[in-house]
Amino acid sequence: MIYRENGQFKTTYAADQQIFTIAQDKVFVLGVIAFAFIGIPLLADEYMFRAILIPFLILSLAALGVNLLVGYCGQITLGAGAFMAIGAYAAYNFMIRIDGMPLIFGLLLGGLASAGMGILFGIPSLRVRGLYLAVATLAAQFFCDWAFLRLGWFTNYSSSGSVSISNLSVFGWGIDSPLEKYLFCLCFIVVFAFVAKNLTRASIGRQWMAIRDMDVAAEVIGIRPMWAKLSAFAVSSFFVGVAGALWGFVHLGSWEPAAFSVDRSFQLLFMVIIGGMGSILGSFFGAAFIVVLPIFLNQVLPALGHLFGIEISTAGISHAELIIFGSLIVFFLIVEPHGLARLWSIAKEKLRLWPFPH
Amino acid sequence: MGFFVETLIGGLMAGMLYSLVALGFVLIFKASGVFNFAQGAMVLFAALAMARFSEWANIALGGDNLFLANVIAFFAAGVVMFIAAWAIERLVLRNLVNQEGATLLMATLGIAYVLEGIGQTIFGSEVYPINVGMPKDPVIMFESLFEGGIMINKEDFIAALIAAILVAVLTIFFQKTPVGRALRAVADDHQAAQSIGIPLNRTWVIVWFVAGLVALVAGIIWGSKLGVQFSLATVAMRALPVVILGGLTSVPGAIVGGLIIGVGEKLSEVYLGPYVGGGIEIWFAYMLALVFLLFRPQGLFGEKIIDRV
Amino acid sequence: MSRKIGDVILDLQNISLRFGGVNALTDISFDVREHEVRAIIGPNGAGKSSMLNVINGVYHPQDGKIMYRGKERKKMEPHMAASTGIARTFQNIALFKGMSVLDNIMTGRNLKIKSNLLLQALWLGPAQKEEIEHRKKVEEIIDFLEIQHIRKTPVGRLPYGLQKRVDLGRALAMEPQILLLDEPMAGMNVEEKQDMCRFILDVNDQFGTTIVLIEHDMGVVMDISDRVVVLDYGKKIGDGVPDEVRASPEVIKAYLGAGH
Amino acid sequence: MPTQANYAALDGLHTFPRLILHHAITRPDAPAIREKSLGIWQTWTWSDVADRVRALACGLSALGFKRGDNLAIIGDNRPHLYMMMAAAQSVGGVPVPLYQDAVAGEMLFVLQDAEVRFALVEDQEQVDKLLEIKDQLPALEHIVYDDPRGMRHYTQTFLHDVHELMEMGRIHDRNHPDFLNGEIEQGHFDDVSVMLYTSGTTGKPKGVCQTHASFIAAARGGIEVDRLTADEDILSYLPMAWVGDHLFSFAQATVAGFTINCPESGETVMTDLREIGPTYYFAPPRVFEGLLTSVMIRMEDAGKIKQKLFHHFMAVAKRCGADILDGKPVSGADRLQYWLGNLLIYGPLRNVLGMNRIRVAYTAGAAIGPELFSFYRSIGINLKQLYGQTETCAYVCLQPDGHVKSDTVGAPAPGVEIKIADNGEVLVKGPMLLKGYYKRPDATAESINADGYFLTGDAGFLDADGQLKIIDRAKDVGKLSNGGMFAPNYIENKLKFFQFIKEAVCFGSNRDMVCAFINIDVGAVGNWAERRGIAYAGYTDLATKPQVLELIRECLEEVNEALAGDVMVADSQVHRFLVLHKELDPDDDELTRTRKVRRNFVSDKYKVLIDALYEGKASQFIETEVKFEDGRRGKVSADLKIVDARTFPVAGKTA
Repeated sequence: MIYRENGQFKTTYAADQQIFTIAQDKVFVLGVIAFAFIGIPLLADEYMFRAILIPFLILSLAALGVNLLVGYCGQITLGAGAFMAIGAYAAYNFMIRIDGMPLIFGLLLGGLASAGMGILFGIPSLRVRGLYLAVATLAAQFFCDWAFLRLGWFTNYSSSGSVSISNLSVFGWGIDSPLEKYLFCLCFIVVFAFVAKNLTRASIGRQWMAIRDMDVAAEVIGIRPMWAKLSAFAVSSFFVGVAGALWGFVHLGSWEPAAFSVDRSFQLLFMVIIGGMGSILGSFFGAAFIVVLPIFLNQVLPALGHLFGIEISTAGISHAELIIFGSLIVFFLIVEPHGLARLWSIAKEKLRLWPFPH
Repeated sequence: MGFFVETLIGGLMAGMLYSLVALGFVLIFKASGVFNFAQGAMVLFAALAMARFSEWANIALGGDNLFLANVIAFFAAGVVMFIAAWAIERLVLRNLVNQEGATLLMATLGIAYVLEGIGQTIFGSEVYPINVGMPKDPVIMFESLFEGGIMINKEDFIAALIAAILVAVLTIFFQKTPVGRALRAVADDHQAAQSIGIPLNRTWVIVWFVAGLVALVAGIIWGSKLGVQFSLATVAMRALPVVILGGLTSVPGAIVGGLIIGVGEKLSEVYLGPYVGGGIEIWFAYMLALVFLLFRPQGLFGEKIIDRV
Repeated sequence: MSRKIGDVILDLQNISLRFGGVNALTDISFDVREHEVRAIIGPNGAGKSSMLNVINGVYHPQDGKIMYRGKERKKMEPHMAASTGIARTFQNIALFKGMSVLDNIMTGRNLKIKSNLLLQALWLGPAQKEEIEHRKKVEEIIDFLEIQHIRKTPVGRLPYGLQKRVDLGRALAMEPQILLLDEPMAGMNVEEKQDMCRFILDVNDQFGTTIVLIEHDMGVVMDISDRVVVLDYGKKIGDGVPDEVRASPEVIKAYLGAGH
Repeated sequence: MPTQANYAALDGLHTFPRLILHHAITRPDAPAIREKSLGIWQTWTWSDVADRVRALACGLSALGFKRGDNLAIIGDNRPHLYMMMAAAQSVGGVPVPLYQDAVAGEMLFVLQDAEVRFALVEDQEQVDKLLEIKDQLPALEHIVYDDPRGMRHYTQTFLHDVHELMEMGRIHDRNHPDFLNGEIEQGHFDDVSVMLYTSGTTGKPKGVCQTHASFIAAARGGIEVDRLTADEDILSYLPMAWVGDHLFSFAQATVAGFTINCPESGETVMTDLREIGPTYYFAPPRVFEGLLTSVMIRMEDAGKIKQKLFHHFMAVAKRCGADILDGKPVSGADRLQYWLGNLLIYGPLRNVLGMNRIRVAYTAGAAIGPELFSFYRSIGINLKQLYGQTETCAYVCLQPDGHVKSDTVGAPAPGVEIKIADNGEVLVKGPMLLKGYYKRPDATAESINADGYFLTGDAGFLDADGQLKIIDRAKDVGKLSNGGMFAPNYIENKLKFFQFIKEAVCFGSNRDMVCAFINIDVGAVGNWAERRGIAYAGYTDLATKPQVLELIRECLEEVNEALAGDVMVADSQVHRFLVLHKELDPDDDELTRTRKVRRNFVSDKYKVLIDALYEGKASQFIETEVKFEDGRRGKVSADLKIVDARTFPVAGKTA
């Protein structure tokens, strides 16, 4: 309905291969970004930043990473949490052991470390497929849980086992207030989102998808499975690692291995599935859904209880949350196995064809 | 030496329990191609049901006939597991036929959450004892062989025994009974099975029910050992490497895998743990499975995957 | 025809391939000359596909050796075969379902894309320039195969005949020296078959590509191929120009036996 | 790149080659031609075009192409084909575009008649056609092809790749730098610029010779009327041999300097149309009709709400859309509604049809139904009609913005004089007239009368505000006994625009009034009847229902009212009619196979009915033998009511 595509013809390949080939899309996305940078800071309050926006941004980044691996390269992982942990702890160590290490480098180095481990734990993918691989990745999860709990070196032998990082700053600009934290994360996510988009529309992305869709054929046309898979693991882990570092540094401030438990891994996978495999946008939808839902339930359930005059205990609420969350996931998988992103693209197609139904 | 054998046997005992849980996985994977992450939740669910039913039954019976109470509770819990199986088939599986593995796996995670939620809402979320009158006292054996003999926990021993029996029963069930054959047929090829008139939906209910019973047994044993509590749900995580090791589709695989993992864990914990700060058994099991995978991607007894061009 | 057939480019000597106990191929030898259209025919289950899989390294024969351009080819993986200029299509189409026709064919250029991950990640000049160069090539192929109208359609939505064309396009994108075609006309209607024949001949003619193709139905093959190898139950029972082969009693027997 | 210097000598822009050079100098980088090829719209700027035209022209001369030679152009709309026209003109030759879908046999006559020495063809397919008839074409010396695909094994030396030709040209140009300028300078506005063959409905096709002057005049006129700029985009998808395409895609494009866009292939025209979104567009009525039907069909499957929305706003558009387009006063409420509709329905609809950027759209070549016509105008597409023939560069009448009617073909275009002969034939005079028919002075003499008017062969008249109405082929027009003009097809067409009326046959030649046979459209009338709960058994039954007769009478009276509006045809109002008891049917020889009514046959066969009509009877029994699909014969009989339709006083005469 909003689309007016007449006259938007392409006279060069460069124009035909840009990210948004339709002017209306470009405008829309730029609008959203602008709003995120200008509008939201004016509207959101502290709670919004802490409880929703910052977690949403960081987890979107992580989900993006997972999606590159699961959605684009077709390699299931249940160890994403571990790579967040690696990112966080690696960055932590870079920061405390190398003084004067700039924050951004610290975070990126964390990501690189995670990427390295990603390659290591990706090796099984060369031999095993699907569910077997899923379980193999759990190995990474449990190993890291253990390592960061038991091997003192990583936590700089902190007595409590929890580590913390304080007074972050970039170029002498302190990142303390939620707003600053939010903007900091936003910059990261925007950049990384475009990087992800570029990768997926470039040769490497096609290699990943080829491996995902039909690995034998891919190999026959000269794609090296090892390179394709391991690069996917590396890039994915890098994204996830950076997200982990942000999670620890910016969102939590001080954390323990529990912050990156296997539940986190599942959570990230949920985001990808519900958001939509093989869709950049989907990662954001998924993250939003998973972040907002519990908060929403927390607000709504007691209210509902009051309505029917039932006093719901906090335990009761958490159980109810489990039930509702679980059933919602199942519901989603049933009605739209391709995730929210698919719904979105269907809607978009409809708009382009409006007023025609097809 | 004695100590080694002791740990070894301890490992075997623990392994048997892993096998029990692993068995649940294998059953369901065989028949419905679903990698059932909810197995742990089912164990918890079943155990909770068992514990509370026997508690209530006991009160109802005036507390003088624990055995009867347990029997009643067992059947009650069985019924509950059947309902669960039926509901799962009805509400979930039926609607997810022919989806890829990842999707189904997610679904079972969803189911897991629901089961945990419901279980704790109905049966409460504290720690509950299960007392099926397992002897707690250890026995000393083979004094003649090793000085000091070997201390074996009777409970473990019986548990292992039960597990062994269950495995035997299931194996027979699968090989001999028509239902079992039907299940195998379904596992091999849904369409084909349907075309020769095997009702998919019913088979699935049955299989999930059986898996439920297995979970119940596992739940009872673990419960009576450690008490029924939320952490039971995580036992699934412990059993995963077993399945991988044994091969997703093989019952004997689950057993052997269980034993290997059990033993591996105990030995590593005892002989390796101290040097690295302990607590390594979880990941060790996984590493074991992982390393193993690299050499035999389809697991010990799993069918080989050949890709045609 | 302007093209002239060159000398032997690929020489298979005493190839034997076994799966477990089963003998898929037994002591098969034949050669392929540059620029020729070489057909491997035989009833279903004669081992044709296995032969192809041996040539491009999907299967590794237990015995026999493969001489490629005069050098013996040791155990090699499919992607190495690809990098030495061997491309192929598949009997039951193996396209990348999640991708558009354009992207599917673009994957064929993969070996020729040099820019590194970082450049691609940032879509920097060189990476983009490369993308565009290859896009040009791919568009030429699309034009060649007359599939402009489905350029951006996801392959999953295409009818069988067109998918086969895209499959061929993907192989062509590799600019191969040897092109292996696995039953290129299987399951096509007469018109589609004619088109496919035309394309195959055009490829062979315009790009001088050596073509090795498999078919179980003799008719088509005899018209378009220079030399034919006949397999039956994993053994070679005939080899020569179409007319010889057609005349050979053994071949006739095999085909009558197989109910052709 | 041509520079000011080497063409300073060229004064005046009265030939196409000079115009091209003019653009190449004044706006070298403006896009002249686009073609969807290899996935993107490849673009040739005016200087590119000038270069290539130069190369082609020199190439032709290098091959021995002489002033006055004819050069056949056969193929789809391709850039090189258009450039070749200008190239031929540059060296004083005459391009002769042919219909690319014709088979070799059909091309033979034209190629022989025009004695073509050179041909530029699109691809192998066309080459093969020419080779097939080559030995019957002694004159044909060289064939140039645009697309080398599949040509590599053609060894004939008279075949040339177009790029090879251009290469020859460039060399030739280097050796004789001022050759081409000289040639172009010799070019005179009165030279023949193109030869278009009329698809001879009667006898063999005739080659219509048009000069630079006439086509440039025609182009200028059109540009002036519609204020066309150099920024227009047009989609060139109609046959190059058709005068319309030559006017729009060659003459006007070259004069105004706007961009022509060549689609990728036949099956991608619709998508290419959507991408380009032309600002200036032509399509024959059937195309518009096809589009409309597809729109309606696709809307059928839309959801309830969407349908409601659609129909509501369509109603709004019907009410005020056209007026808004014509800048007539419209109530604020309607304007608001229309604005909303434009947002929700019309805009998106135009977008999907690829007509969102259209400033001017034309249709011609056949009568277009008022419904159809007003639909497009109502959703904001400035669709207009024009009138003209090959002999007049398709340029006689244009509908000026703001004065658009569905039943006229517009006012005389700038520089065109129109005269109506006593027999009602339309005569035209102006700069756009043909120079003559190729090698057919006789035909030329017939078609242009003593005072230099061209006889169009169409009967028509100028209505109250000076717009031309074409009513019929002149030869079909008769007279009523009172001398009034009687144009059966005109009335019948008007009647057939009603969905309820399938066929109509009017009588009136040398009679005192006009009467009509009607065939109802079973589908439409059937629906209508069902909605009113009128039960019926088959055509005959339905045709005799009083309610149906009533319905048809209303249609007729509407037509009568319209007719009364024009003095010329006012007397042709239908006084009495009857609805035939059977459908006119080719199997019964009542229609031709192309479903044209065989007037005389019908009037003989149903003499009784005609008599009844004119004797003023109230009803008449009739029985007719019919052939059924399965070949059986049977009889249909009915007692047909004869209905009197109200007639109206002629607008002029009353008061």
